[in-house]
Amino acid sequence: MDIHEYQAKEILRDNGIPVPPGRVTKDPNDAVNIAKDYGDTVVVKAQVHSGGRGKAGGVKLAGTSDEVFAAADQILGLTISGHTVKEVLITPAEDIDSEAYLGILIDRESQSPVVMVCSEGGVDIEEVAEKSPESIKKLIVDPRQGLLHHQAYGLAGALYNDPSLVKQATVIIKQLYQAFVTSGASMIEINPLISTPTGEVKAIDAKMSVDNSELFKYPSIEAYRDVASEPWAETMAREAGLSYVKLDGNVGCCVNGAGLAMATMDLVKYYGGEPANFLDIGGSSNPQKVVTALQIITSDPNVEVILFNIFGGITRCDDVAKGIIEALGQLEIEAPIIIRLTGTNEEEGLKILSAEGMSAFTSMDEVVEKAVSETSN
Amino acid sequence: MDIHEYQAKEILRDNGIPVPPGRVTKDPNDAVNIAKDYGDTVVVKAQVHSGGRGKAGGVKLAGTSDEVFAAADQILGLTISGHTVKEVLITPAEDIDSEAYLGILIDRESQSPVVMVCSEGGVDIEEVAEKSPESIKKLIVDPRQGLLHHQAYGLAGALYNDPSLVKQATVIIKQLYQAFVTSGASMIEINPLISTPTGEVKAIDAKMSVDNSELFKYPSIEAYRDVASEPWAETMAREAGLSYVKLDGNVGCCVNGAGLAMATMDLVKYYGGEPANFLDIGGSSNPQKVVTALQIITSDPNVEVILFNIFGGITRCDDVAKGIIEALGQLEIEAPIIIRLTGTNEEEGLKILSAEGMSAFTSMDEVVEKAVSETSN
Amino acid sequence: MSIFVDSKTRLLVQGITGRDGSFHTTEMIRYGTNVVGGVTPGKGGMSFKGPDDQKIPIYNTVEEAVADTGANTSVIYVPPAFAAGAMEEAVDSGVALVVAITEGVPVQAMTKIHAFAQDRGVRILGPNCPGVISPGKAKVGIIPEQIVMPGPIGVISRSGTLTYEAVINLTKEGIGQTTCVGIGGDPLIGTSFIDCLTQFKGDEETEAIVMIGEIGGTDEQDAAEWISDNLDIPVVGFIAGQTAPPGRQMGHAGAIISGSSGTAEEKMRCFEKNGVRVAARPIDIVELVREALD
Amino acid sequence: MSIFVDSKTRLLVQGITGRDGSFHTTEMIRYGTNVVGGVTPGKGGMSFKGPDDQKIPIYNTVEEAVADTGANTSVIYVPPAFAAGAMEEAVDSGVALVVAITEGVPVQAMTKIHAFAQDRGVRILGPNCPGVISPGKAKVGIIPEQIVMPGPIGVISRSGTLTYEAVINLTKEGIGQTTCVGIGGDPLIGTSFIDCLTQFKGDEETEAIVMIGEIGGTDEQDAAEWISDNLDIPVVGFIAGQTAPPGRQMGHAGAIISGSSGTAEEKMRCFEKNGVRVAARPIDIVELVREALD
Repeated sequence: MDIHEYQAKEILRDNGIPVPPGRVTKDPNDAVNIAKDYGDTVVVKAQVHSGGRGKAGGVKLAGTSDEVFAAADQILGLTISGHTVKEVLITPAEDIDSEAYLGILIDRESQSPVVMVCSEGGVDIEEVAEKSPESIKKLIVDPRQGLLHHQAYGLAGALYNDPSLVKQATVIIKQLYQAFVTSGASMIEINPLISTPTGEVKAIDAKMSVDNSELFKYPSIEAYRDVASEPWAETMAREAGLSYVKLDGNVGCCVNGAGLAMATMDLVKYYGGEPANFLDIGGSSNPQKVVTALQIITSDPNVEVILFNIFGGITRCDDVAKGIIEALGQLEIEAPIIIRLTGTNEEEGLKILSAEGMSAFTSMDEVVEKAVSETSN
Repeated sequence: MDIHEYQAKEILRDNGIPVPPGRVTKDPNDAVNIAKDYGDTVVVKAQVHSGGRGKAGGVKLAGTSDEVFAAADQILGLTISGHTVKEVLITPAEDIDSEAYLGILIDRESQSPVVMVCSEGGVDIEEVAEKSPESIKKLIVDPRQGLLHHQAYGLAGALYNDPSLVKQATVIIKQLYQAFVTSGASMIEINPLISTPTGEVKAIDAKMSVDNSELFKYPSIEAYRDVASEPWAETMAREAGLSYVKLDGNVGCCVNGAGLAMATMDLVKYYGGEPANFLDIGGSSNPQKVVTALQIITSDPNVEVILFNIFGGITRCDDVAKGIIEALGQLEIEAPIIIRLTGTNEEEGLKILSAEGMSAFTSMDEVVEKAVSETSN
Repeated sequence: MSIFVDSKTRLLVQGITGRDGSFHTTEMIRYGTNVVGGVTPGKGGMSFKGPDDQKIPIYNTVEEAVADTGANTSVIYVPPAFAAGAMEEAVDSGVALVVAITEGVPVQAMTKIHAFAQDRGVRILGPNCPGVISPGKAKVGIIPEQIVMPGPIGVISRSGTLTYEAVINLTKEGIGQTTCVGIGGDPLIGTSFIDCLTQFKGDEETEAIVMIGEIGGTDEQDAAEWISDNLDIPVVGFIAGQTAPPGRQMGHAGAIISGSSGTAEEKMRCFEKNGVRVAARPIDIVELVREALD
Repeated sequence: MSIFVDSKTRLLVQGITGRDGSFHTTEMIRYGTNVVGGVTPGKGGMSFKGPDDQKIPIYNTVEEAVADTGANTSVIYVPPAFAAGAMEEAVDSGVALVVAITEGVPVQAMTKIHAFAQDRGVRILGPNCPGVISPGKAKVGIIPEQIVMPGPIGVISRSGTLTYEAVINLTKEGIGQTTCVGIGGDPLIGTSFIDCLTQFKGDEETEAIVMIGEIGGTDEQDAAEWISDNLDIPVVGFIAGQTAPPGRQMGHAGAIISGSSGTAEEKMRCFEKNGVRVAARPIDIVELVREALD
C-alpha cells in the first residue's frame, strides 16, 4: 500500500529524521492560514499516489497569501495520472545547497533490504539508474544483523564531504532503516534529502510503500489508507479479499489465480479483444466472493461481456457456479456471461449451471474467443 | 551491577510479563498499610543483593497486620551475607501449583545468550546444575537472529504439558528475552516461575545483573543503583574509576592492572600475610587516582601496611609517585607505605620519591615480603 | 526420475489440523505420498485420521516430529500470521526441503528466513506456491493429481492455476511429466527457476522443460541466460502479463512491473535470444514441446 | 618465527588521532611495526605525524584505508562507546586480524561481533587486551617493548601488567620470546588460549609456552585438556586470583568466580592433571621454563 508524502513524513519524524513542518488541507482558505504560520514562501504540494507531480503542475511555490490561495485552488481537483488531488500539503520553502537521494527497498536478487544513495537527488531515481547507474551507491543489508553504523557512515560519505553533513546523514540513514523495519515497509525513500546553506540535512520529500502482508501489524499505518480517493471497486475488492485492477477494455474477466488471470487477459488481446480488468477471485472460493466479483465487474460501464475462466484446484467449480446463479438473482446483469469451468468438482458445477439453463466451455481458448466475439469491436 | 528483586520485577512488568503487584518500604507501619491493600496473606521479602534470603530469615509469610509488622520489623536491619536489609517488598502470597526456573545469561563457551529452563524451580539453580544437569534445558540463541518463536515454544514445552500453560510460558520467555536485550542485562532470571491452580503463569521472584559497560545507555537502570547500602569505599572507588574489593586482611594493596593486583594478593598470602583488599588503579593513571586509592585503603581500619606494586605500561611511574607524595600531604597516613615501582618513567618516579626521602623496590617478591614483615601477625 | 520429491520423501504437514492442511493431507496420502506426521502446537499426542483410517501422529513441534519420524520434507499450510514462524521452525528442524503454500508472508520476514535457510543448507520452495508433484511418486502441496501423468517433461512455474492449464494440456496429449514445480508468486522465493533447471539438468528422465513465468523481477531473464550457458535439453517458455499495466500489482505480490523492467515483452525477448522457444498462448506450449521432443 | 604479527603485518590504527591511539602509534612505529594508515571519522585526508616525521595517511573509513593501503591488521584504540562499531567496521573491511585494546565493550554487542567475525573468518584479539608483540619484528597494542627480547618462548596471558611481570623476568634471565599475546580480560574474547596454543604449535621456533590465566570461566581448563591431547612442547602455567573471594568481579569483567566454578584452585589442579607445570609465584615461571627447555 502506498501512503501519501505527508504520512510518510510523519513516520520519518517519529523516527527522529529532520523534516520541515507541514500541514494538509482540502481548502484553499485554510491553506492561506497554514502558510501564515510558516511566514515567507511556502510550497503547496498535491497529495496523490503518483509520481511526476511536479511536471503535472501539482507542486507550486507561493510567496503571498494570494499566491497560496491560487496554488491550492489550482492543485486541488487536478487529475494526475488518473488520480484526483483531494488534499494539498503546505510546507515552508527551504534554501537548498545540495539535493541527494536516499532510499531503502527489498532487493529480489540478494533477498535482502538494500540501501541506495545518490548525490544527484530531486530527480527520478529510475532514470538515474538507467543513465548513470555508477552514480548510485548500493548497500545490501544482512536482514538479521541490521544496518551497521559504519555502513551508514560509508553511505553518508558517498553523499557529502563536509564531516558535519556526513555525521547528520549517517544518523538519518540509520533512522530511515529503523523506520523501514518498524513500519513493515517494502520501500521508503527521501528524495530529495537536502543540505541547507546553514549546514543542516533535511528530508524534503518522502515516499513509502508498506507491505500489504504486514499492514495488520500496524493499525496506525493501515489508517493512512486513502479510501476516499481509492476507486469504489478497488475498495470493495480489497475488503472482499479479491485482487482487482481496472483496465480500459470491454471484456470483464473473472479468473481464479493471478497467473491464469493475466494469461486470460493476454488471450483476450490475442483474439482481438481488450480486457476490462484483472480480477483474481483467489484460492479458497466461496459463492459470495463470486457475487462480489460480478458486482465489481459490472460496475464498470465499459464491460460488454463477462468472461469466467475457472480452473478448479482449491477453488471448487460448484462454488463458482453457485455464486454465478446467486449473483444473477441479486444483480441486474445485462452483459452476457461466458463461462469456462474445469477442474475440482467440475461435474457438480456444470449441473448447477445447466439446471438454470446455462452451459460452460472446458477449453480456455474457446471461451476467450467466444467472449471476444460478443463484443462490439 | 546487580539490581533488587522489586526493580527487576519492574523491568519484567514493563516487558509485559505477569508479575503480582508489590511495593517496597523501609517502615514496618507502612508495610502493614501496603499489606491491607493486598488483603489476605502477603509475603515480606528482604531486598538485598544476596542469594539465600529465605534461609537467612529474609522472607516471611504474614496473615495478619500484626504478623506483617513483626515480619517487616524483624527483616529490616537484618544482615544477610554482609548486606544490611534496608527495604522490604510486600507482595500478595500466591497459590502455587508448580514452580519452574527460567533464566537468560551470556554463555562464555558459545559466546551467545543462552536461555535456560528447568521444571524444578524455586531452588538454587546452580545446585540443580551440579546434581542433575540433565533436568536443565538450554538453548543457545543466535544473537543477531534473536530468540525465535518456535525456540521459545520448545522451551515452554519442557516446563509444562498443558497447552494453555505452554502458550503463556512461550510469551513470557519471549518477553524475558526482550527484557534481556533492551536492558543491557548480563543475566536475568525468574525463579520461581509459577503456575497457579487457576491456570496462570507468573513470575514470583526475579534477579537481574546489568552489564556495567551498558549502564550508560540506560539511565533509568543506573538510577536503580543502591548507593545507600553500598559501602562508602566502593562508591568512592567506582566514581573515581578504580576497581576495589574489600577483603579481611591487613595488607592494603594498590596495584595497576587486575591480573597483577590478584597476583599481588596471592603473593601476600604466599609470604604469610593477608591482603586487605583488591585495588586496581587502572590503565591510564593520574596522580589524583592514587590519592583516592590511598583514601580508600586507609579508610579500612584493619590496614597495617600499604603495598604499592606498580609495573608501568600505560601507567607512568612518575604519576604514581606524584600521587603518593600528594596523598601524604593531604591525608594522615600512619601505616608504612612499601613501594615497588618499575616500567615506564621508572627513573622519574624514583627521583620524585627520593626527593621526599622515600625509596622503592623493583622486585615484586621483595616488596611483598617486606610489606608482610611490617604487619603484626 | 524426478526432482525434489519422490518415493523417498518422508513428509511432515505443518498445520495438519487446519482446514486446508487436513484436506490436502488426505489428498497427498491418497496420491501415495508418505506422510509421516503432522504438527499443530497444542495438539501433540493426538492423531490425524487419513483415508482408510490411517493414523498420522500429531506433534507439538517440528523438532519432536522429525526426531520421531525421520521426516525429510515439510509442507506448510498455516495461516499467514504464523507462517513465518512455521518456516523458521522447519528450517531449524533438520528437514532438507520446506514447501510453503501460504500466501501473505511478510517480505521482511522472508529476508531473514531465506538467510537462515541458506545458513542451514535447507531448500525452501515458495512461499505462496502450489508445491510440487512427481507424477506417480509423490505430491507435496496442492497441485491436483488429475492433471498430471508420468512422462519426460519438467515443468516450472511461478503461478498455480496457470500451471494446471499448461500441464493438463500436455497430459491430454499424452505428454507426461517427471516433476511439476510451482516456485511461487512472491518477490522473494526460496527456489528459483535456475535452481529447478539445475535439478532437471541432473535428472536423466527429463527430456524437455516448460517454464511458465510472469511479469516482475528478472528471474526469467537470469534463467534464460543460464539455459543458454548450461543446458542441452530444450526449453519452452511462456510469460503471463503481456497486457498488464506498469506499476500495478497483478494479484501476486511479485507480479509488478517497475519502470520499464520486468515486462513480459522484455522476458520473451530474452527467452528468444537465449534459445528458449516462446509460446504465445498456453495451448501453444503443447505443440512446441512436441517439436522439441522430436 | 612468531604468531599473529610479524614483518608482514600492515597495520591500521583505528582512533589514531586519540590520546592513546596517537601515543601508541608512535611507539609501534618506533618498534618497527609497519603502520600503513589510521582511521578517524571526519579526519580523512589529513595525516598523522610519526617519529622521524613520517606521514601516516588518515582515512574516514576502514574500507577506504584497506583499499588504499592493503592493510591486513587493525588495532582499535577508540573509546568504549564507539569500540563495538569500530570492531564491526574492521571485521567488515577485509583485514585478517583485529586487535581490540579498548576496555568496556558491552558483552551483548560482543556476542554479535564474534558471530560476525566467525562468518567472515576474521580473527579478533581481545577486547580489553594489551595486544601482541613478536620481539624484533612487530608490536600491535600496548605491550612495552623494553620487557621483551627475541627467543624461544611463546607467552599467552589474560592480563596486561601481570604479563609484563612474567615476561620481564624471562628477559632478565636471557630467555627471549617468539610472541607474547594478551588475549584479554573480558568474558567473551575473540582469541582463546587454545587458539594461541594452536598457532604456537605450528611455530617451529617456539620451544616452550607460558600461559598466564586468572579466575573465571573455563578457558584455562579447556586449554589444559587440549594441551594434553595435542601439544608436544612444554607449557608452564600460572593462575592469578588464588585469594579472590567468590561472586566478586576482580577488575576484569571476566574475572569472577561463579559458584564453585572458575576458581584458581580448580584451574591449577586441571593444569597439573594435564601436564602443565604450575608456578606458585610469577617469579617461579622462570625456573620452570628453564627446566622445561633443558
